[in-house]
Amino acid sequence: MQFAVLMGFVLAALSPLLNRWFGERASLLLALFPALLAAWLLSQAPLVLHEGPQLLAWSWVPSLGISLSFLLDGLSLLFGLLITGIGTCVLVYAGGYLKGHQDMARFHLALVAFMASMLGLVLADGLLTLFIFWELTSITSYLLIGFNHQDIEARKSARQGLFVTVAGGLALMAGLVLLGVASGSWSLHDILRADEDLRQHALYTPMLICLLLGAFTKSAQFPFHFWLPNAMAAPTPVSAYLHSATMVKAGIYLLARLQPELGGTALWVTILSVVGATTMLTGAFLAIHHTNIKKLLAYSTVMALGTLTMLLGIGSEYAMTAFVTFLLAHSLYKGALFMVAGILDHETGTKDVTAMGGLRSVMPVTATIALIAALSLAGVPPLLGFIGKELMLEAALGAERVRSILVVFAFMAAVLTIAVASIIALRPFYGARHETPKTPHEAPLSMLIGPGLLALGSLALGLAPAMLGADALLTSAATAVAGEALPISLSLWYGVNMALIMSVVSLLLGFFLFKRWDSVRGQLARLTPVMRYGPEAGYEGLMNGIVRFSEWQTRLLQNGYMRNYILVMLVVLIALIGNSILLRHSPQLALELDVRFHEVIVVGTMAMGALFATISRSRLGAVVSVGIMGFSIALIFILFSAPDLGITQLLVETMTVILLVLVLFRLPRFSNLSTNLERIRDGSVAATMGVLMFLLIMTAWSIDQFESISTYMVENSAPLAHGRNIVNVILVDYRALDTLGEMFVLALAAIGVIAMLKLRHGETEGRTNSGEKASVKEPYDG
Amino acid sequence: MIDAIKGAMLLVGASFMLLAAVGLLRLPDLLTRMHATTKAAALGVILIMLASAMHFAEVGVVARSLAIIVFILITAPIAAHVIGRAGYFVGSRLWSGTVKDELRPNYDPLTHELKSGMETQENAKRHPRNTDPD
Amino acid sequence: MTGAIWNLLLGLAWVLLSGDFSGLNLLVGMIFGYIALLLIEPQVDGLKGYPARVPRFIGFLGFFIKELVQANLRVAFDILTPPWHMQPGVIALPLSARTEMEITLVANLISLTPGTLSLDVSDDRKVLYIHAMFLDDEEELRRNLKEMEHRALELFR
Amino acid sequence: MVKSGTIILNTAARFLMPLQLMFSVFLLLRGHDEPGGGFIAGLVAAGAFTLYLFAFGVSATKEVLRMVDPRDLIGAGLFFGMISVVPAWFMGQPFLTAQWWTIPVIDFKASTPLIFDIGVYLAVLGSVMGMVMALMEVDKDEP
Amino acid sequence: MEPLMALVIGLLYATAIFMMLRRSIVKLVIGLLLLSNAANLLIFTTAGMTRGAPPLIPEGMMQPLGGVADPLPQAVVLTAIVIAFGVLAFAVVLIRRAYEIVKADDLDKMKDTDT
Amino acid sequence: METVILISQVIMGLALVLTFVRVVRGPSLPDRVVALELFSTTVVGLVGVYAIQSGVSSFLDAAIVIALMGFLAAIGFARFLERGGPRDD
Amino acid sequence: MRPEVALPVLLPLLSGAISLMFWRSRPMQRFIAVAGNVALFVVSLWLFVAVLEDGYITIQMGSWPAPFGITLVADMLSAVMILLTGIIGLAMGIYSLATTGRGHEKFGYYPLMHLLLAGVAGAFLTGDIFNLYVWFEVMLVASFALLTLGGERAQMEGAIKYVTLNLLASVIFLSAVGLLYGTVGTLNMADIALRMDEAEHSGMVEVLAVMFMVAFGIKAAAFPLFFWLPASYHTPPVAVSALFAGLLTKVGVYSLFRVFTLIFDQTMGYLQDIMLWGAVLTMVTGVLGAAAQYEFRRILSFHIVSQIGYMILGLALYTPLAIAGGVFAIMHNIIVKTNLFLISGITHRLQGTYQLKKMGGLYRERPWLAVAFFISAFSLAGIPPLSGFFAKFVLVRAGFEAEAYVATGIALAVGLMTLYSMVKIWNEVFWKALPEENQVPETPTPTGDDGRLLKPSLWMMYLPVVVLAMMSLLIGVFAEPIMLVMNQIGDQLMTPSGYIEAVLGASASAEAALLDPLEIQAERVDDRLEETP
Ligand code: NA
Ligand code: NA
Repeated sequence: MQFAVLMGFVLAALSPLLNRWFGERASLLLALFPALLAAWLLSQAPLVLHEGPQLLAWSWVPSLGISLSFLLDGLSLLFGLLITGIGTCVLVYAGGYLKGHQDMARFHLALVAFMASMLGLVLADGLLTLFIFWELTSITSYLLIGFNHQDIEARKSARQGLFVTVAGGLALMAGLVLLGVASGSWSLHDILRADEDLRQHALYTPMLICLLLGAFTKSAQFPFHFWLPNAMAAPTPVSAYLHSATMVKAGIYLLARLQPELGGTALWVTILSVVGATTMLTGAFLAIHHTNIKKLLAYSTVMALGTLTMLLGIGSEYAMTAFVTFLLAHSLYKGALFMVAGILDHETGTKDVTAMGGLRSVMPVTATIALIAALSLAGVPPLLGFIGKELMLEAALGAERVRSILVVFAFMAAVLTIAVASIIALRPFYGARHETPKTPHEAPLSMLIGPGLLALGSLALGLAPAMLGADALLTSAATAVAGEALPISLSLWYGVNMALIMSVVSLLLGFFLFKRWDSVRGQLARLTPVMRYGPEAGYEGLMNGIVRFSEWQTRLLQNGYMRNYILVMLVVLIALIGNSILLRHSPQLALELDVRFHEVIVVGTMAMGALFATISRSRLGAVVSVGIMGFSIALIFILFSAPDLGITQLLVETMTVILLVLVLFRLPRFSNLSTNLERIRDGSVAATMGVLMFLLIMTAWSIDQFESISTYMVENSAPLAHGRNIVNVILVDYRALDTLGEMFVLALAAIGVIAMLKLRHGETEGRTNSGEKASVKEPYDG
Repeated sequence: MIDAIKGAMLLVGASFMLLAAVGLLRLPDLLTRMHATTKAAALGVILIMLASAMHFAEVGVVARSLAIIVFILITAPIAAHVIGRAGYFVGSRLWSGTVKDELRPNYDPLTHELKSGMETQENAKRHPRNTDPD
Repeated sequence: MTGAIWNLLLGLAWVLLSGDFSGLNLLVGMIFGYIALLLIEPQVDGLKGYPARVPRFIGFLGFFIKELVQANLRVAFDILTPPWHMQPGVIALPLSARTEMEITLVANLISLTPGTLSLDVSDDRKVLYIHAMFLDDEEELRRNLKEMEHRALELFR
Repeated sequence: MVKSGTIILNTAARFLMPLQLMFSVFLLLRGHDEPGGGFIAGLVAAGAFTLYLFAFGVSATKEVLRMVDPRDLIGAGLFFGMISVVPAWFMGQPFLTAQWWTIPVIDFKASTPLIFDIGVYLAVLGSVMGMVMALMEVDKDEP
Repeated sequence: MEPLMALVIGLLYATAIFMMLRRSIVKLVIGLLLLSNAANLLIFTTAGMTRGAPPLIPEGMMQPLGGVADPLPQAVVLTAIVIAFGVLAFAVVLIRRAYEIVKADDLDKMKDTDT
Repeated sequence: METVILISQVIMGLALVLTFVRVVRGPSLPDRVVALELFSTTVVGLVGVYAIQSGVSSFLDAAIVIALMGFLAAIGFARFLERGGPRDD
Repeated sequence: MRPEVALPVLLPLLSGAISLMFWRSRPMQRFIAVAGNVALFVVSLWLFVAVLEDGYITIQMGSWPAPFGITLVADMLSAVMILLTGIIGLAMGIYSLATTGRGHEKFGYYPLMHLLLAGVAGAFLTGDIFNLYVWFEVMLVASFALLTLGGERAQMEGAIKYVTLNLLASVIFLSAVGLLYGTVGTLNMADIALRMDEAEHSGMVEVLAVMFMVAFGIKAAAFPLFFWLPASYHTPPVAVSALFAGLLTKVGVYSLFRVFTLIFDQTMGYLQDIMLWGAVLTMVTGVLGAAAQYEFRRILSFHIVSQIGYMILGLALYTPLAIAGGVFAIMHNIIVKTNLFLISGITHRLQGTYQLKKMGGLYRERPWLAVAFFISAFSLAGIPPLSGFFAKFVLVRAGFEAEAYVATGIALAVGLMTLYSMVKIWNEVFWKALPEENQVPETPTPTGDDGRLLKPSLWMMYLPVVVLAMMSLLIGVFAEPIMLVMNQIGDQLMTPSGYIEAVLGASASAEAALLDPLEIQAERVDDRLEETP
């Protein structure tokens, strides 16, 4: 299995080659991959259904607890089948939809990689493997959403989707690591079987919040839902895939996966129910704003995702059953409807439903498919969607917390959904013909197979769930979600109950709404100014705010004034040293003074030289003082037993003065550029540093705890190193490596100097890479 | 005896150095200051080095002391010449008590030509310049 | 030059032979060497003039030291006593020296003598410009300088 | 601007440079026992050439150096330095272990530290010379 | 001696830093020069200073006669001096070139690469 | 002897101070350079005395180097002036 | 005699010297450049394998026993860093052949590159604190020269800041070494570690620790000491930028790791928090700095700062796992950041600019370049399964285990901001169509720094880019063996007695074991790690 998933990535990488070799047939060829996987998963189904979860262990990074193990149980089987099954349909469909597109290979690459990632996500047993695949879906979906990358909207949408999901991903990572740390295991299988109750753990709340943030962003829950409709910038096959069975369901999958271990607490139930219900209503409400068929569908997806979350929050037996059923039903009809939307777009050249009409005559097959799928969406018997909706309403009615809200929201959502379903299924195909940018024809077969199969699935499973094994599959999935066996069976008829009544009423109201849709839209248009302040505006504001803040911060810190840089560094140093030597500890001073007159003089000229160099208004006067200081230092070295040092200092000082003189020739005189206030500030920093250095030197000198290693050097210089000048022996023998480095330093400096002086622009013509200034400063918009 | 000579040489030598310093400080213009520094200091070093040669009385040390004397005798006048010349040509102010300047009229500051001045003896009288300090 | 080298070699040979490696012994060896060279001078062409140059050199050294000390004292006196007695000025001294080596030697000697400082040589090398501290008796100064130049040039000619 | 170098300085430089160079070699060779060594010697030698540069200018100094560019000196110096590292390896000792050989006829003690010091000498000489010459060269080129 | 040296080295650090905080590039380089001298003296001083006993062994002997000054800081300082020389030479030429290009002895006119 | 040495050191110390005063007072670059030159010569003297005082002749090596190389800085300054550098007073 | 410890330093020194000797011959220099870098790569591999076998390898240079001579030490950390140096050196060597102009070659580009590598290698291997200073200077001066090579205005302006601020750091370093010697009388780091533990004046120990922290902090470009980096790294020729970006700041980070695990471990109680928040602020300010930029290399430069924060975070958390994570971050960043700079060079070659606004269309035109960038950029942002993810994950895990929730949380958020910048580049340079006003000729005439036609050499630019991108990917795929190495580094660094024993011999380490309070802590953490399978 792992091999198969990894093969998916290899296949993705090979897709450019396949496209080159097989041209347009590559789509079909690649579709074999999910098809075979689906077949394999089906073959595994009996095993899972009868013998329980299967763990396929594979190690990867054991020292970090990262394994590539896969866990096959009802839930992952259900998701796996959806991913592969719908994936097959989408690939076939895409072959027709994008026929002749120049970027077909890239599309295949991203789509197959996405498919493999998604499959890895739902099959992963390791917490981190799950996360890795999770992030891979974000990245690959980024590529898919931005497929029309030359269009700025596509780029923006792709980026938005990426940021929202990756931001959530980071929270998820934090949550998963906390989960791993708290449970002591990185394997879902182990965690789910462990006796320990994580709900009591101290880290439960932060962990849960992190995990929920991850799930909610991915699954477009309110208030993170805005990225999903924008992701409609992707080509339709992608939308069909991402929104029906995959991407957005990843968060739902995660919640379902964790429900047995983390669910059921007050926190869980409240958050999931409220967020789910809100999302559901928001999605449904926003859907009817739009005339763009893809947006309509996208918001209805948001609604469905909210519903699923709400069901997980409710957590009852009904809710679990409803969850798996609704999940399956939604995947099937939403996949089909998106593909229909794609066909319409493809054939008519517009996505606006109000611009279409009466297409049933020219594209009857599409119309039929659309009708079946929309009926499922609307929850009309005998379709699977009906069962899902019944169970959903039932679950809402049985909720333990915030029941009234849930019921009201669910009912309203149902009404709106029916309106949406009607709009999609009826508006383009019935009524009068409209002129469209392209003359519509029935779609080619390759584009009809996918939606057709899915619509058929909706119908068949609705009619006979048990017969097709869906019953068993869903039971098994629900069991995995609930964490305990749920002996339920699906049926079209549960008797006349509250749910059925609500269903019927909603059907009527929904159809009524559909009839009045155009005027309702007009009314809603008045809300537009208010709608501007939604979460999306918050996201945009946040991003712009970050950019503005960072520009401000960069101007503040990286301001180009070097003295500020130096000042900051010194203040840090002073603060740290001062804190250590004055506040936390105290300096050690031994003020015994043993000096000779001429020594004081020499030290004095040295000090005066330095001082005069700073205050001199003549730069050459400063250079001469520096020279005096250097000679004084040389003399100090000599007076204190370092002849080699004295000579070197003297020679170096002479050469330095010569270099300074040669260079100063080209430079202007000193000028006073700073204000007195600046001078006082700099002076105090400098003085503080000076005092600290004084204290440190005194302390280090006073400490007399250890014998120096140089005793050995003195003793062995003549006998072992055959040299009587111990300093020279150190330089060329004991510590020759230092000297080796040192001569290279000098050589490097010389090379640098020679190059700097002699290599001029004339000799490096044609290179402009660094000459540019950052003149472009407009805010970034891509 | 030898100690006395050494001591005297040291003291005199050191004193000449001080003299040079005093002269450097007191004398009124660059060129007169250079008179003080070059010779007095050289003499001071010579005396001190002779003392050290006597003190150590070894070939190596004597040779080194003599080397120092020779080097000082070579380098001091060259340095003096170079600085004095540069200082003069870039217009160091001469002391107001300066009585004569036979160079100035023979020097062309544009071409840097320096004539021998054999033919212009009569111009040798120094023309006071308004840049000179009082 | 050959003579000086020979003299040094003979001195060193003396030191080696006598086995006393002190400075004083080297001096002794040099003196004996000089006497030896004095004796064989007529036979060896390369030695022509060397023995005669030595006393001249010693004489010059004495002259120079005398000048040095004398003039130094005069400068010292003027520095240490407040009113200035000096009458500084720049004079042109016609040169007898011709080669670069000679000019340099003369100029440096003049620079080393207190009270005089060589400023520059004219482009035609005929005149040395000298800054002098005491121009109260210019003729005397010129005479002294010429004598020094003469004595110095003698050493090389 | 006054023309650079006078007869006096030129003659003195011509005379002093060999003296200083000789002295630098002296400092180099005895550095292991008395004050001196590669750095000091190299700096003295560089000083000698600097004096010559000041007196005669860059092109004349280049003539004195014949085909030798300061960069050659740097390269040679560094190479010498690296050469002295290696002999120990052939003796199975860690790098930089000093090897001593007595050259029989003149009883001269050659050693890797000496080679190393010579490398230092050349590198220092070449580096300082390179810098000073480059500075003077561009000064000459520019108005 | 060391306390006096410590005091003066403190002063050296202070002057160096003051110079480095100026806007003039020439002052900056002089500041760097002072700073490296201060550090060298620091090493020399902290290890302790000894009069008249250079770490030299008289000819023909295997050990120095009496105690000698610590040679290790001397070697270290020597290395540091030469390194500082190289670095400063580079810095000096750098400011020359910078001035040549920017035509101002003012660091405030050299902030294009930051902003 | 020790006293003599101390006295000479004091004298030369004073000389250093006076020399430094000239560096500060200037007024022009050549004046300062002359002072620098005198400073280095005085250092040679001090080192010579110090060699006698400590009895370590090796210090004379330092004096040799100063005597031979100390004037280079002055030459450098002179070149600076000759090439038209400002006298800075 | 273990030559492999010294050869990574000596070989580039030698090739640098030889290259200088042949400064007149361009072909010779190019040959030596590649040969030398191949040799360096081979010995770095040799050293790595040897350290894998033996744990620690030392060589006492000049046969002088430690602590009297200079010891070169390779532990796992050093070996990994050296291996990376070898890899990056080779990549740069090849890349430079295609990008270096005649003028640059004539004036010492290749010797400078060799010697820079030598300085880096020396810093990684030396066991002596002053010798470390020397190698820092070798590296620094080489970088000065490389930074200014070409002499353009931006280079000079950037270099003034780079030079000054780095010299300030050097002087702080040197002063600290001086005070250190005055305090403990030794320079050998293992010996210092022993003596520091006995030092009676703990105030001085702490002062030394903060001085080293600031000095290395400046070199590493940590907050608020990083100013020199964004001011200069985008100015030199791109190969130089890449080399700097990959290796230079990491030497500062390496030194922090080395010094604070070996010598100043007893001060960590006090300094840990300072370091932790320094690391966090480094990450945040760096990543925000990048968000404000619209020039390819400036974005990358600010990101270096940000990434340094991650590495220091590993040190500040101060557990074996955190150290492992920090080193993982170093390794990952060296490869990825170098590669991003190299890619910026190719894009510049293709479109003649570094301004994002003026670029575009490369996704379609240069798909392989796009793939390489995509991998590197998303690796930098910590997207799995690339190298950056593992670095981030280990740090996050270590952070949570050390209960540093806020800092770890911020580290995660910074990852998102990194993604922001990388996506910005991706969208602008690769996805966006090339702006009309900046249409380059149909077949761009690729030019080197000297303006000559260099079309055939484009593969030399692609080769290292592709290899490095592959490495980022492979590090992710083969994370386990790498993690084993990183864990070994974590263990080695947190038990300094091993290092001390390797340098000074077993008797010294017995002493050290008694004095190692942190060993106990390390064991505690180990136990906790073992509990989790
Ligand atoms: Na001490
Ligand atoms: Na320790």
